[in-house]
Amino acid sequence: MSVTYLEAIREAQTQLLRDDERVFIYGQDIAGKFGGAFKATKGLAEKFPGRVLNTPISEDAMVGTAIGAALEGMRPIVEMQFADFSSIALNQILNNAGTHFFRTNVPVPITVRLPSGGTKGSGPFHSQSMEGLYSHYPGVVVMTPATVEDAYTMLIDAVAIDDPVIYCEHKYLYYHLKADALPKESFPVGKARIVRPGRDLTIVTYSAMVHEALAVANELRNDGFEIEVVDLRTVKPLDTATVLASVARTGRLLAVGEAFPWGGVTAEVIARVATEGFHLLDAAPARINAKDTPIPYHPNLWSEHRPNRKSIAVKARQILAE
Amino acid sequence: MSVTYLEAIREAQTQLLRDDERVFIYGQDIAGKFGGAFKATKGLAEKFPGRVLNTPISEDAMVGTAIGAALEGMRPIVEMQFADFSSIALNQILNNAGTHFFRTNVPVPITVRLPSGGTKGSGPFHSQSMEGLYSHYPGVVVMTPATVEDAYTMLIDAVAIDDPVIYCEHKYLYYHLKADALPKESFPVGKARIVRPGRDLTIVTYSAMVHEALAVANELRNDGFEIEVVDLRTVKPLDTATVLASVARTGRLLAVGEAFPWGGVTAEVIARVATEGFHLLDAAPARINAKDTPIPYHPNLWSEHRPNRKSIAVKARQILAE
Amino acid sequence: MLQAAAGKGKSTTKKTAPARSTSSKPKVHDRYLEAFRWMLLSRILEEKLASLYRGGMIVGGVYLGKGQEAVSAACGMFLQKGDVFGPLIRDQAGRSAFGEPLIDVVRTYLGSVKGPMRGRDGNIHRGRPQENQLAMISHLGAMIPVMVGKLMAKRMKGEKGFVGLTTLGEGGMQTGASHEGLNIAAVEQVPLVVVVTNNHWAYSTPNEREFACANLVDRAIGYGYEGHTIDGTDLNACLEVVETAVKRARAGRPPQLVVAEVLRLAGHGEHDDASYVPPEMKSQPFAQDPVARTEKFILENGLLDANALQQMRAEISRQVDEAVSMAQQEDAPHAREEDWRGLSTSPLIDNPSA
Amino acid sequence: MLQAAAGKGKSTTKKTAPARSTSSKPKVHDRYLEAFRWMLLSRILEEKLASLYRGGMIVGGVYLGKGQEAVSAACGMFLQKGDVFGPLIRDQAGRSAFGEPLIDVVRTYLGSVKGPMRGRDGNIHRGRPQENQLAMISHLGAMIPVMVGKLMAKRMKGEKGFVGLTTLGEGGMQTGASHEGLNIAAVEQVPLVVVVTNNHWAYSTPNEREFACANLVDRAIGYGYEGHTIDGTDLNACLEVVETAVKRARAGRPPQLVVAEVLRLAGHGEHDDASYVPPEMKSQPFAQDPVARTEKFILENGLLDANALQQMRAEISRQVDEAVSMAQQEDAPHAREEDWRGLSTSPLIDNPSA
Ligand SMILES: Cc1ncc(C[n+]2csc(CCOP(=O)(O)OP(=O)(O)O)c2C)c(N)n1
Ligand SMILES: Cc1ncc(C[n+]2csc(CCOP(=O)(O)OP(=O)(O)O)c2C)c(N)n1
Ligand SMILES: [Mg+2]
Ligand SMILES: [Mg+2]
Repeated sequence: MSVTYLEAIREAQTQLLRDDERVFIYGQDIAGKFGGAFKATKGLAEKFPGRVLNTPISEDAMVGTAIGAALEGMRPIVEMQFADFSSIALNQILNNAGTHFFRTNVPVPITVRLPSGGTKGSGPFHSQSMEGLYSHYPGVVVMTPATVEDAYTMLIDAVAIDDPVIYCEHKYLYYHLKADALPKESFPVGKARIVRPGRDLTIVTYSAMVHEALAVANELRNDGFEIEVVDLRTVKPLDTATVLASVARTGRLLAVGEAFPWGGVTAEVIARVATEGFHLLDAAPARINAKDTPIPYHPNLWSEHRPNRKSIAVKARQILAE
Repeated sequence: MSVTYLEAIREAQTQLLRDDERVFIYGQDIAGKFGGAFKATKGLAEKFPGRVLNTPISEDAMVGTAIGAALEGMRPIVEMQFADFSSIALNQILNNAGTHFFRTNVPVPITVRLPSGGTKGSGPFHSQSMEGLYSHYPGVVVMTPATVEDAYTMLIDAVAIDDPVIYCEHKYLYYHLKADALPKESFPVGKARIVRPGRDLTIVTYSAMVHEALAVANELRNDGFEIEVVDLRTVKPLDTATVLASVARTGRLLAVGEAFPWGGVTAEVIARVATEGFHLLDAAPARINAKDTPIPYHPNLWSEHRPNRKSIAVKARQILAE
Repeated sequence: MLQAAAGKGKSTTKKTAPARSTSSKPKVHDRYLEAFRWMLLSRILEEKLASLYRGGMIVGGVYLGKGQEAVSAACGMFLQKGDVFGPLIRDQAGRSAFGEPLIDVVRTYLGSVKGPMRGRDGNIHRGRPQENQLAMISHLGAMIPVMVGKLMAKRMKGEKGFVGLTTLGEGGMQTGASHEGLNIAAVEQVPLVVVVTNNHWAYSTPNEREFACANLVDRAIGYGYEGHTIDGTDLNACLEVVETAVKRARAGRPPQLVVAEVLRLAGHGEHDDASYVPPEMKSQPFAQDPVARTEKFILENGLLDANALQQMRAEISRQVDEAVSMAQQEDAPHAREEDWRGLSTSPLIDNPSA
Repeated sequence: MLQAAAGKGKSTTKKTAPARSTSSKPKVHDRYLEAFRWMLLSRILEEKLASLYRGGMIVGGVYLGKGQEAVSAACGMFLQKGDVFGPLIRDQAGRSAFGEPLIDVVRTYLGSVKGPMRGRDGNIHRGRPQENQLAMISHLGAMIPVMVGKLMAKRMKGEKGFVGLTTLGEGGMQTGASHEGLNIAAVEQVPLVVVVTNNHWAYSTPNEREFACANLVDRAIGYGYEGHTIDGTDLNACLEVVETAVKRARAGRPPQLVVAEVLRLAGHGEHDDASYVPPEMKSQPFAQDPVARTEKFILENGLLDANALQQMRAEISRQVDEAVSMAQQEDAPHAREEDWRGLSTSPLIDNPSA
């Protein structure tokens, strides 16, 4: 038996609905036989009547409603059809959910699922990676699972957390990524994971780019380089300790992210290492992001717009040569 | 005669309306005798009938309307009542205005004025600094004037630019900052300015924090330190060359911003210097931002939430001691 | 506990309270007088806050409900234990009627650390989410879907007979958030009452730059709501219409939209002299002062005599003054004692380098 | 230039074209046949695109206007030079009627670098802003205020007699962006027609989970619009109502809201089998195929005979095939030749370190 990343998300939701009557799922086209634009809730509406609900095209109200339900003791999961449409809900997410605990001492346990990242031919409005926007503001936890196992356990964790969680699931991984089985135990929430140990260079990344980084690590092994790959898993909080410990071992840092280049996760990773681990660095740190334009539609352009194993490998070799 | 930062903004708008018939101003409560929540358009509706227009409370539509007018050859200026309310317009700003040139080859010359930053007792929804959110995405220019002169010339520049400009004006500076006269010439768009030369430490900052940095530079001069203060002026594009040249002189970097700490301008500044100017650094760079909570209402809390000359001085001394 | 602030605990006492007038319709007069008391409390409290504001004693701004007391009081009065209230900035009367302690108000304005928001947020944003009074954010319209979610959750939990009431200004009706919230409430068929007070101004912006329909109640049909209009200066009308709307929502009818017409009888906030309001407007019927109008009705109909009225006023003033002097002696928040937590889950608090 | 795609240049030719039928009402029949031609072009073109999609030849998704051709064609037909069109995803008929060259469509779908979006954005997002055809973003409702701004600017520039028409699905009516845009249009009193096509589904979501009013035209009064409804499968009705609405807007009446009822006769996109549509719905009156219905009317009323119809079909197919084979020979965009500019102002392009 094998489980895809998407099936892991569906399975996590199945269990959450089964085990916790406070959970319901709210989103566009998630109910009925249809089960969501990506089928993340396929079958759930029938199995759990009244708890998987279609909404009008009203992202702002979807999140607002979830906030209200959370204040009344529920644990709503909101599915955005694409991360990109959450821009409409950004005000509810950051200014309402994200401030409520600080202001009133009452937390808002909502989980907002964002189908994120680029896929072929999806263009500027169905490809975005929004973790940087949400992480910049206080009051939210931002998860970016890279593996089938994490997709599963972190979604269960997300719903258990009393604070708002933005759960960024990567659309490219939905079908491409498979595991043999779902894990029984979860890695601690908020901790980064060293997915491949090394000694020459640390690549810090998350979500789909973890797999590109691993491919580069494999490739460069042929040249005698041992690259350590750190999967952040959660970009806010960002597990600085694990990153610093890795850089302490390798002396070199490359931060890789699929989002836009100005600010965002890679800037934050480099800023933390430069400020807190400056003397650990034997060479200038570097970063690779998408280009600073909207995400192009045509696959020829898209595949160059985002970081890929080729561009990561080139940069990694540069750092290693320093 | 003296001119405040707010008067400079009003004067720039007066001239723009007078000299360029494509310009109109669109916003809440900006018309009539009232002239805006902060009076930035006081008197202009009477002077320029039909060109300073009150809108419904509809930030999203305000920006959408400006985009349409810009496509028809106008040069609209949108005033948000507070930067914080632009969260409602973020989708139009980033996904519509910010993508239009790349997608269609037709630029969108709108200027969105954001009364930004903290003032006493304004709380979580009337104090935000949003330059980091907007800069993260492609397709927009983000200005953060720190002086009366820049407030004036940069607003005129903003309207002249064919692309969308987010003009972040600082509310604290409105009345507190005065100049003798308005300048005849403007500093080049997109260039940072060394507002105080030094040799021991570079403080890179922008907007209201420039003045805090200058105060710290004055204070530390008594101890024999010469601090160079770089005012970014425009945070996107970010003038890396000027920053690097300064760090080359001083060997030390402190980035200061009033926004939230995760990502944002200070992370981007440090990431650029660490990646492109690593060998220029004689000590670990550092940054100071607001705290990672919503902006508190009570002045006792607010004054500790934001960076201030005390916290900047402490950090500067630490870096200088390294 | 200060009496005028006794709050929702009183939803039962309401029925058993002795008639305060000699009228032959004690129940009706009772609630009329109760409403008036909340109106008067709001007026006196706000006058005090305004004077403290002028004296520089207030942290932040002061936004008055002057002119809206009748409709606001009505909003709080028909809600029972288990119901939810989502007030906005001009709802002091409704907040008090719903049960907000007077001391909460004063503490917030005076910046006491004991206030419900502990100095972290202020004044009109205050709320008591655990007592079903939502804590508004500034972005207008954002609280409507929050109310919808509260009501959906109650239904999911099997509660019955509850209702939610939320208020909005005519300006706030134009935000996208309001629209999405109003619509989703109807789709979910939650027991909701939305009371929109058209006070003819959104800050300095008159109706004609806000919307283009004849009356905002014309929005009701397009959302699938039942619509009602009221002269918001007429307390009897306010009580009757809001009561009807609340009853209908409670009985499972579609969401209810109530539109009340008044004039904002103060500046947008106390920093604003409202000089943009044309003098002619002040003699329109909707510009009547509801407190004065109600007082007149009470005297003319002998519900209370001048003496009793004067006593009520004095009693409320005393309560307000007591609350103010209590709050004035309390500590302000201190940055050192603040734990600066943006999340309730301590291990997940991020520590960006400084 | 391919004839069926001749476009807005034709707004004058329209009046002078020779009658194509023997009817005694040549003008009416003329435009009926012209509309039918756009409908047929849309249908044939989209069938071709769908088949290319199944063959894996399309970059991205394919979203059909099947079932909406009559109302969409009407949307394009009454616009003149200087008017503005803001189409959405199911508006191939209207786009063509407004003047979009057929080759533009095909180039975009086939990923030719010569397409109007040069591979940077695709398919339904294509537009020609300089020819007054807006380039939609995905976020539903966002284009309404853009249209308002276009119209305000034209008025400011002193233009006269222009009108803007924009379309929306019934699902898109529920977004905050739509609300703000619809309202601001009325406040600004721009000459706008908004055509909402209720095709009974927003992707897989049925009407009852989208809104709760009887008919979305009930929103008109609340915005201060004039409202119209149409059977969107009846071409005559579509032409008459849209013509009236456009005329009224052009004459300075308030904005016009037209709500057409149809059934989406395809999946949401070609990836979707629409198995959630209950079979009963397919026999409802609104589920008629407008192309078939129009064809039947044409034959029954002798506007064209079967032969002429067949010729029209063949001619359009030939044009579509020509365009496809032309676009298929064109280059795709190349990353190396792309200048990766997010701004038009070169000196202001940011260069974050890589
Ligand atoms: C989305 C949003 N934009 C702007 C503001 C700033 N603002 C605060 S109150 C106000 C006027 C509100 O008018 P109305 O809704 O009629 O309420 P009133 O003040 O008249 O009671 C404005 C524009 C806001 N709070 N929210
Ligand atoms: C704000 C927003 N949320 C979600 C989507 C994703 N989406 C694309 S089309 C669609 C359904 C649209 O339904 P409707 O407006 O009725 O148009 P139709 O497809 O039926 O023509 C959805 C949900 C979107 N485009 N915009
Ligand atoms: Mg008002
Ligand atoms: Mg539809």
